[in-house]
Amino acid sequence: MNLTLLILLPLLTAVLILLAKGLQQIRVIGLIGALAQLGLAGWLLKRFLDQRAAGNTAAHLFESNQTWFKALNINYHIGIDGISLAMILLTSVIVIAGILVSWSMDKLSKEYFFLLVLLSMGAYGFFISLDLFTLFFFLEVAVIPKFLLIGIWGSGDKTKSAMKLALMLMGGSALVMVGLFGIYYNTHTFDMVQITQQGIPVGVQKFFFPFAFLGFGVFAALFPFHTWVPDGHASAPTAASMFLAGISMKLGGYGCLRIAALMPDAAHTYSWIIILLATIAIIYGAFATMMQTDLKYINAYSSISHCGFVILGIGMLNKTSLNGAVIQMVSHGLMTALFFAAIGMIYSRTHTRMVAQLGGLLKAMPFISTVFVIAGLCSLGLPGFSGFVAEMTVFMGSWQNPEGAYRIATILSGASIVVTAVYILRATGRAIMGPISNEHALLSDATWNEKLAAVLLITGILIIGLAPFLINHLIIPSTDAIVLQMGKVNLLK
Amino acid sequence: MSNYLYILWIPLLPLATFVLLGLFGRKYLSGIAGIIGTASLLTSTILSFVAAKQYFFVDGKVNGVFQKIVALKYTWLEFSPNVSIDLGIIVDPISVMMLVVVTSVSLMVHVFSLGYMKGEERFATYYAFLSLFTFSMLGLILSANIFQVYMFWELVGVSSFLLISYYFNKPSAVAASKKAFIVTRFADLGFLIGILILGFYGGTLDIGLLIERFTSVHSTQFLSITSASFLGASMLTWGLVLVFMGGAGKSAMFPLHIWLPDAMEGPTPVSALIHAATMVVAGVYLVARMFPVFSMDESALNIVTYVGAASALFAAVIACTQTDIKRVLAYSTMSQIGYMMFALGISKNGGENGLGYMASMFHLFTHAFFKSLLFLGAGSVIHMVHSNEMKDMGGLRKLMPITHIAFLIACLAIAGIPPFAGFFSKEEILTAAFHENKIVYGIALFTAALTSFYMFRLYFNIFWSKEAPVAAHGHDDNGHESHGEGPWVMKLPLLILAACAVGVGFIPFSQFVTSDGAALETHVDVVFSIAPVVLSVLAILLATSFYKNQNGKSDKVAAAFGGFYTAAYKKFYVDEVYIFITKKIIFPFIGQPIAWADKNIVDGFMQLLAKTTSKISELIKGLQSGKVQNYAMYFFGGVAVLSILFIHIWK
Amino acid sequence: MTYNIFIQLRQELVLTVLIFVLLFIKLGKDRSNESILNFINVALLINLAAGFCCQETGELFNGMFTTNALIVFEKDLLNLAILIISMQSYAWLKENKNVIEFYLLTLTSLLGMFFMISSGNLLMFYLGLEMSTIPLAAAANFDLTKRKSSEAAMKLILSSAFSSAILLLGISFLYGTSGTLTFSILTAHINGNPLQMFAFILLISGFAFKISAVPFHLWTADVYEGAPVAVTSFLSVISKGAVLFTLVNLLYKVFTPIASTWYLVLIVLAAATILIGNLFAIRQDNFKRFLAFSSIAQVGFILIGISGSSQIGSASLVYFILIYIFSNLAAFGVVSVVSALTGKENISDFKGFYKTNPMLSWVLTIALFSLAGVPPTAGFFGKLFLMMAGAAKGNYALITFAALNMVISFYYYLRVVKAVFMDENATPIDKLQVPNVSKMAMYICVAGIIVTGFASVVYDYIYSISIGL
Amino acid sequence: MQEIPLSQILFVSTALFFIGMYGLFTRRNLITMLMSIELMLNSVNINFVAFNKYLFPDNLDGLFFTLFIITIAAAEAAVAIAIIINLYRSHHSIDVEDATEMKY
Repeated sequence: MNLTLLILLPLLTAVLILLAKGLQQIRVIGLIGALAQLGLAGWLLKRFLDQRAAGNTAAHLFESNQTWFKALNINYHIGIDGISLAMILLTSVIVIAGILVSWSMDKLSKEYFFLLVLLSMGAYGFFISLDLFTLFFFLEVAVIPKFLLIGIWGSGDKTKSAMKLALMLMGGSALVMVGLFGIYYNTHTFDMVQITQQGIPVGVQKFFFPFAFLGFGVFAALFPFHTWVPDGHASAPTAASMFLAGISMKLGGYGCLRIAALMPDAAHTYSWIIILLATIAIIYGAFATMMQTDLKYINAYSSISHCGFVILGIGMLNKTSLNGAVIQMVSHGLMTALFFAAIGMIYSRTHTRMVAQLGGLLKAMPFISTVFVIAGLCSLGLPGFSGFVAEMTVFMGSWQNPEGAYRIATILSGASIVVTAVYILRATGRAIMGPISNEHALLSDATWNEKLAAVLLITGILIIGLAPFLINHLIIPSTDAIVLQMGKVNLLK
Repeated sequence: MSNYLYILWIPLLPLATFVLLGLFGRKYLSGIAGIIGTASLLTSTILSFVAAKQYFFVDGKVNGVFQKIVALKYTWLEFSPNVSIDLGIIVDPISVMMLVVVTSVSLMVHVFSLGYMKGEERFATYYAFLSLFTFSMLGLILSANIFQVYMFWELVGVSSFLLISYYFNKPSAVAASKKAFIVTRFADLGFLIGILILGFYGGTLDIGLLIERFTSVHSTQFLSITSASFLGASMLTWGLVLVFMGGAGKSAMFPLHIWLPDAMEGPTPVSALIHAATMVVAGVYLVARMFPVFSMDESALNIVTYVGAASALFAAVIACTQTDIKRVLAYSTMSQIGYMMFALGISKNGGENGLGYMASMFHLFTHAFFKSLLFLGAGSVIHMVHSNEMKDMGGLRKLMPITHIAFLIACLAIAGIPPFAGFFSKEEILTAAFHENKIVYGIALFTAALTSFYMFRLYFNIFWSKEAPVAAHGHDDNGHESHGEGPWVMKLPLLILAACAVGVGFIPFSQFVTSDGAALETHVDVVFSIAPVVLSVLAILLATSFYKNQNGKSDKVAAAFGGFYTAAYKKFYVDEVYIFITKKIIFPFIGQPIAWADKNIVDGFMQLLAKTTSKISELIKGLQSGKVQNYAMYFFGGVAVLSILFIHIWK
Repeated sequence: MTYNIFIQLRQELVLTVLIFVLLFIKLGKDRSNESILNFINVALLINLAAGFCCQETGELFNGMFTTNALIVFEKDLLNLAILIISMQSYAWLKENKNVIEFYLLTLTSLLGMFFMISSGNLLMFYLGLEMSTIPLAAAANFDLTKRKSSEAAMKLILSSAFSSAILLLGISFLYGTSGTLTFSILTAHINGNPLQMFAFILLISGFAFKISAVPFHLWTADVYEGAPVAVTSFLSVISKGAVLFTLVNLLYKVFTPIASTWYLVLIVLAAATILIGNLFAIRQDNFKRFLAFSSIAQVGFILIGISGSSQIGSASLVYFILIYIFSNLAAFGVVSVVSALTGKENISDFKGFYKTNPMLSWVLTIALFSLAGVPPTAGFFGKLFLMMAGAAKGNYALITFAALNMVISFYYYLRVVKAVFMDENATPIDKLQVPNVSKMAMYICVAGIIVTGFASVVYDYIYSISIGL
Repeated sequence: MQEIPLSQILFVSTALFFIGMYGLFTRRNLITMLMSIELMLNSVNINFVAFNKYLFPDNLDGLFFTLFIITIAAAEAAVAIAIIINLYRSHHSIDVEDATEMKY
């Protein structure tokens, strides 16, 4: 099984899109490509589970390692473990959904779909790479498409948002770069596997961990580097918002996880800072959301709050919390994508995202409203949806740290679920329920492609929410490996 | 012991109904949705009766003690070895008892709704939600794992939310649903943290194991949790109190009760099911479920006791002043649940001292029937007059005889007049209170009197006081007939429930449901029961003289009470306090500052960076003066600086 | 061994021959510009090919002229650049009546650079330098009628004369302290006494002037703006590249004894250059001026790479120059076509450019991204490797500083992209008829930008032939 | 007669160099500026010759260098004057202050 296919397939799709003529061809090609990606990811999953079942306990499967820049000892080293596989599956699902919701994008459609596909390619490459250089490479590959997508097809103050997003993300990756150099010159390799084996001197870790972690933190909307999130998401076209929140922010979380795994000592040293920032992000994001009046801003800020859980899980540095972080990444990816999809559908019909101007949509567009409500319920962590599983796992993990301060952090983060309930229900109560205005009463419900996209994402959410043991089965071995290698395994007494 | 796995079908059938109706109901099945829902629930009901028979009369008892049987245990989400959420089915007296209660009441409501909700646009959706609720409630009852309880706890909450906001285009209904969900959510936070504490020290989330570990005084878990303390209270106390907080939220105990009266915005059958019979007693059930652990911690039990007692009295007082009949019923519910709570609080675990526990469960059992009867009765009244206000009613006894009779029976039952159901259960509670705690006994007694008073105030205001109003006749805006009491599907449940309200009291409850499973001998002491009965009768007579036919007496009395009356009428301003905290404190002092800070400080800092950069570049542009001579000078300056710098460094 | 000289001097000889041929064409009866240009482009192609024919390491004229694989490769790069430039300026030269003069000047200057790169002796170096500078000054004035053009030429000739005076002073002191002009002997006499240090700093200043490092950069923007686009691109790519090659050669081979000092000099220059270049680039509206400052910032990054003073450093430099040729010339190519066909040279004129000229817009965008160092373009690799080389010294404060400056530079490159793609414009530049030759040149550049990065063979080859400290 | 020490000659050349620089910085007439640059170059010439004669008399590197400097200076001057003439055509002045169109 050659993982490079995951990069080549989107590349091929992109090229074909460039050659295609007319919206119809383009979107069909895009959809086929996306389906192929999903198929590939699914097949990968099957192969992965088979191998594990066959007793292959290697940390990374389907590894392949080619020398790239011999002089600099840079290798093209790819391979996946459970975590990356989960991320890959997430990406493939969101890509399909994204292409489906932008089915009728007639403005510069060729470029639009081209960039979408390019973005997905970046994500895949990022998740499969085991070499810090390629990791960094793909991290930045994903930035430019975002800039163009937001700047060209966005709404509102789009160029400003696009610029802000691009610059802050570049700033983040600049920090990452410095961190990577530090690692490189103290281990003479970029290869994560090798680095894990030979370890990094503690002093070096302590010096370079902040660079790398904060750098990725910017991508993961870590407080106080989250300010690109609201504007970026709000200005982006629907599919781009879905990709941003669903995939790109996960690049950050994933990167933080890997960095923490590479520099365990530093991670332990700084964990209190990480947890502090995460807790602030959770609470602060939640309260900031409560004050928003624009649906997209509501979801953007809530994303900050939810991604805080990812960071919190990582910061707590034990098996359960790391599981929680990973599940939360997947869950939040699906959930927020669904949310943005619903908001996009509403916006494309009512041409407003202001909660105050909406109302009673449940009457005019029951399907979309139901989707919206489901996304909302998932976001406030209702059992049966993925959000519950993820958040509870994070809580459970965090609670395992007996230190009082960590307890308080956990309780505070827990308190955010109440605030979440408040803002979700306010938005739902105003926009979906209540009396409907006359001009909205006649609007049409979702079309087949929108329905398909929503159903796809909801299925994902339900699979995790109803059968969490499946995803656990996938990721727990990997997190175990990480935790063992970090030399700190916390279990309940 | 034999296999109880078929119990699995009892919750699963409603779930299936929910999925079916939820997906296709709206389009294809809107006609027969009600039939489908009722049919599937009927099956569950039968199954649960079968289960009850099997458990209580066939093989539940092993040498005189009812066993806890875990019929199913499936690891659903594993946090870490031996700490996991297991989906399980526990079969023991209370769970079986609750099975019967929930299924049968729910069945009644399903049947009643066939008539009551007829012609609604979202008829199928209604039944879908109803099934969802039933499923969640059953799941909650059967939970063998405390986290499983939490999950279904949340699901119950959300289905209640959905049902309250069923009339979604009515802003008041939406507001009420929001309130209900958020308040309970707040309580659930406590529940969650309680779970985390217990789970952390107990090393498991399985209720059976938790009880086992925390009840044996020498187990390491018990020692660790009691030795660890925070703010002077042991972690056990904290855990239990927080768990109870969750229960208090769902069961609308003071001060978390504010959502219950508003929840009456939902369709009346829903109120009958959720907000009278089943969901609101979940809190009581939870405490009962964890009771052995509670019994290990005196202070936690005291809190339960006094919160319960306070709520009972508080609600009863308010109930005397309300004019919306459903609100009166809501407060009476709250008051009755208060009864159950403090009954648990004063109880001990096992043996004679377990009387309170038994009584509480008994009252829960009886209350379910007569309270749902009251609500359904109120339902058919409202269905007829299209109003919740007492002033729009009166003299309906001729127009709706069956309802009248049923309602009267229910009132007598709740007032605790022998031989109606309420009498027996209340009697047990009072006995227990009398033995354990005189103060609580006093409160209980007084509350009992108040109960009879406001119930009959309600009764007379609806069915007597003035002559049959003409306004009630004719067509309502929905266009369907409102002559008489509606179709038989609405009468039948009333009759059945009325029968129960009379009959269930005679069940020798103490034989079946006790704290330790062993049968308990109870004796109805005639001398003891004189006091409460007499009091109740007096209260009824008072109500009669006030309200049987309109005379100013009641107003005079109200005037006499003056400020206290208005305070009670305004529900003692608890809502206002909450609104003050949220609207006046949290929003302006936490939310808005943060939103502002995010825009101006955090983001402002980033903006500032950009601005400074461009500002600097603006400032230094003079460097590029365009004069070639300056360029040469800068050149020479550069040379000079470098030479000074590096010849110096070189030194 | 007599024909050896021809092999070692082959690139210079081909160039010289070409120059003389052009002279004769000039004397002969005048031909159509098209034919001349086609002939020249073919000739330049041959010239480029000549570099690859056969490798020969050695030195001539007792050490005055040295050559080796690296030097040959560097000259090939310059040849490639001149070829691309000449193809791109097709549209501009087609109408011009002094085509041949243009080539005479530029090619002579190129020849001078070749000698400078190969020089093994300060005298030779000086001759090469001047031979490359003076024609450029004339070429800067090539638009005889334009005010700006002559102003630019004036600024260039005066300041470069001044700088060469400074440079010469330095050389004279070096000579005074060591008594020799030959590099190989000079190294032994470098002991870093104050006068020698002073001499060295004067020398470095001369170089810094040529590569326009702050604070010796001030002529750059004006000259770039005033000179014709073709000359500007020549200045920005070729002369800069040549001088940098020479600089590395000098620093790594000759001034090794005072390496610790020149490392400090370099990082000071680098920091200043990056910062000032960025700060000025933010504000520019004239495209050539903008590119001038951006190229100044680029030099800063290059200096960081050189300061690494390792084989990676020099290799990364050559690698970066290769990529820089592609990226910068792609950008200049678009600008030159636009300015030749419409006379517009401002960024604000490019608003809504994408609507009318998608192809050119993409070329421009890719070029700018490559300059900004964004993957998957080659610029990413080039810049990253330079930074890596710099980081080898463990000076992470500088690296962080440079990394954050990359963000600033990112801003102004994106500004152009924003103008091209996102800004609304009532009267965008209308659809342009790009000559095929220029198109070809752009395609070459884009191909280079995309391929060079991934093709690690290129880097590995450069690494194998390049020198370390 | 006793010969002049190197230091004095170097003093003269340095003085010459800075005089030239001063002229370049202050004079506004382009031709004059060009002449001052020539002064600087000549001071360098003096350096070379002096070093050659006093320190390394055995080979003639310095002298040759001087010759080349002179030649190139001439070429430079030629081009420069051509440019200045062209500047005069367009600006009708050879005042350096008038040719400051491009700035910032």
